[in-house]
Amino acid sequence: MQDSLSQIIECLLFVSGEPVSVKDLARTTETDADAVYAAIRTLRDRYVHSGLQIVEIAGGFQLATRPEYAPAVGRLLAPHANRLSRPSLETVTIVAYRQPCTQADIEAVRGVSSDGVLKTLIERGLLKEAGRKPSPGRPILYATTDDFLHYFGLASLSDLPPLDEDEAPVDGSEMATALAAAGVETESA
Amino acid sequence: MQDSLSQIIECLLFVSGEPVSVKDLARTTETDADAVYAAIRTLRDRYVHSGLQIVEIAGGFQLATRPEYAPAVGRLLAPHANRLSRPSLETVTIVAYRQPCTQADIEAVRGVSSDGVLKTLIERGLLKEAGRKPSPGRPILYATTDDFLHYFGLASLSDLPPLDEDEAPVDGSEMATALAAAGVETESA
Amino acid sequence: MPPTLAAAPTNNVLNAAPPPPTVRLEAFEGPLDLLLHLVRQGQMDIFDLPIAALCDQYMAHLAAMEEMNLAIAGDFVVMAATLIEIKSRLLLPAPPKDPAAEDEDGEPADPRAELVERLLEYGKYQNIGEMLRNCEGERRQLFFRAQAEWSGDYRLPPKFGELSAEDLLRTLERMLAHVGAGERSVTSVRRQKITLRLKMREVLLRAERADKEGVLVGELLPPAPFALLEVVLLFLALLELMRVGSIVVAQQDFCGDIRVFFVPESERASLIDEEVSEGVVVTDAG
Repeated sequence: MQDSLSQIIECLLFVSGEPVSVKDLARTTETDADAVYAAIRTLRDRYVHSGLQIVEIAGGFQLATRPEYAPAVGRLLAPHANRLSRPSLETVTIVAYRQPCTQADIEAVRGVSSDGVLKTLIERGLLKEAGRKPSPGRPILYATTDDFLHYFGLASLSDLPPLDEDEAPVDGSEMATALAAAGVETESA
Repeated sequence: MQDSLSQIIECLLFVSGEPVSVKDLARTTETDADAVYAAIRTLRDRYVHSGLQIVEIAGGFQLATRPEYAPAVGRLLAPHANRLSRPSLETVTIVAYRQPCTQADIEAVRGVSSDGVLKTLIERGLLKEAGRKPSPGRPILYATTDDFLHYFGLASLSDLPPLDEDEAPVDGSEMATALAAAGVETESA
Repeated sequence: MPPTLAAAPTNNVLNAAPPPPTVRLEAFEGPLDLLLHLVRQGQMDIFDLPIAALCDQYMAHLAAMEEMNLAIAGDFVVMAATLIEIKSRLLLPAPPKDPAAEDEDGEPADPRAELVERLLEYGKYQNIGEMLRNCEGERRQLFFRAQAEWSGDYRLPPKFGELSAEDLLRTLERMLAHVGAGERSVTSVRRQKITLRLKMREVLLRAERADKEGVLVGELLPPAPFALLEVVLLFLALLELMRVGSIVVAQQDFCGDIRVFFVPESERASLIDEEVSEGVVVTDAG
């Protein structure tokens, strides 16, 4: 009976896309909270060798994948996700070459606010916070993550294509070409 | 490694809302079909005492609850959509065996207009349009979908029972017996 | 596949006591459905279809359905006519011809043949339909799960190697090239009052100062960090000045330096400056 209860609860956690409260579990299985907790303990023992786990979250229990399998899960689901937007790509590029750097550093290059883009990139796991700069205001420093390397198929940061330092300070002729390009874009927009 | 693979596949089956083909599993786990099948066998062994099971359905594998726990799950979830009406069942059966076929083909067998039934089945996602027949009027051809397989719990179209087991030598009495047997079944249903 | 008439068993309604005509209340899905029901209910031999009995029962059902105000479609009436036709043909004496020869012509020897074939065909699908009905029931005992939520509960790193390292470099180059033209929004921090008119004046002044040498477009750019708006304004200013003939722009070779030359007022075509005087005041695009 105990065993059967844990299996029913397993089914309930499985089909529910969100955490199920102990109260709901007890009501649905027509038992009480103690029985539910006992069944969940049984279940957790059984899930020790599983790729899944039972997590207690937001006032309930939920089945979830174990974090170590996230990359594989990502490979399956990522094709449905959007690729990096251009602002995101630009921002991650700047951080990649200038890390650790602050939001101000990024905006100095991009010339636009990069607040939202930074948040997205941290959510997607491509950038992370890397301490604070010992300067007035102690701004947050950002750096790339291993997932960043993963995303761009790099073994390490040293695999980044070299950027000619002399080219970084933009010279006139390059700017001119740039201007033409920017101009065209502006006109067509 | 084998163990880890089965856990990764477990995660993939868990997160995917639909059946995952062996091909997709092999690609995502960067292994081959043999390894995937082996991992699924491992997984099935591990799931013997689970409330869940791994089913082969609609061209792939998927995690599902075991039928014996359906009543409890049903209490938690909103009620299912209605079962198929008899006309719908007949129509979808005819298409399953004759696909791709036209509305006229269906009506020739059923002896009644099947316009509304076809629409309903397409709305439910069990049938789809599959081009047009290169004949006068270019009538629309219909075929079954993956959802059709999923709806009936079939792994593939080849799981359908043969329509004419006695196709070649037609034995009259056998056919009559079969029909009578079916008749009895129909009455009891 | 002409049905064999000889070897059929004889357990038809004529021998067995016919079951009382129970009328199903639900409407039949067409005449074939009704006929098949009658054949099964009466345990008739499909290969030696007792058409007279079948026809009578069919008509009785039709009458009952009519009484119950069930809508009887034309299909049913057509089938009734067909049944009566077959019945009457069976009553007629067989024409004095060799039945084998008729078969050669493709003419069915038995007037029931076509109907029997249709019933058999339809019956097959009905049987399979019943099997699928069972599959449906079994399958409905299984519950699945919707696709896992994306970002919230699972941290999903993006696809491996979706972009190459080269893409990073290209992006950097493009960024330098486009001077921050990636986004439309400009932070309010950068709120500045630059007018097109001011920019034009500045460009004109610098071009005039450069005299015959001309001034490089790159030198006209504001110092980094570049504000998109300033670049756009510069570009617009250049265009406007070219339009009114105050400057000429020259490029010696492909992708080479672009130089801006001042055109003295005496050499200009006289154009009215009014349109420009409105000079859009750009403050905050956000």
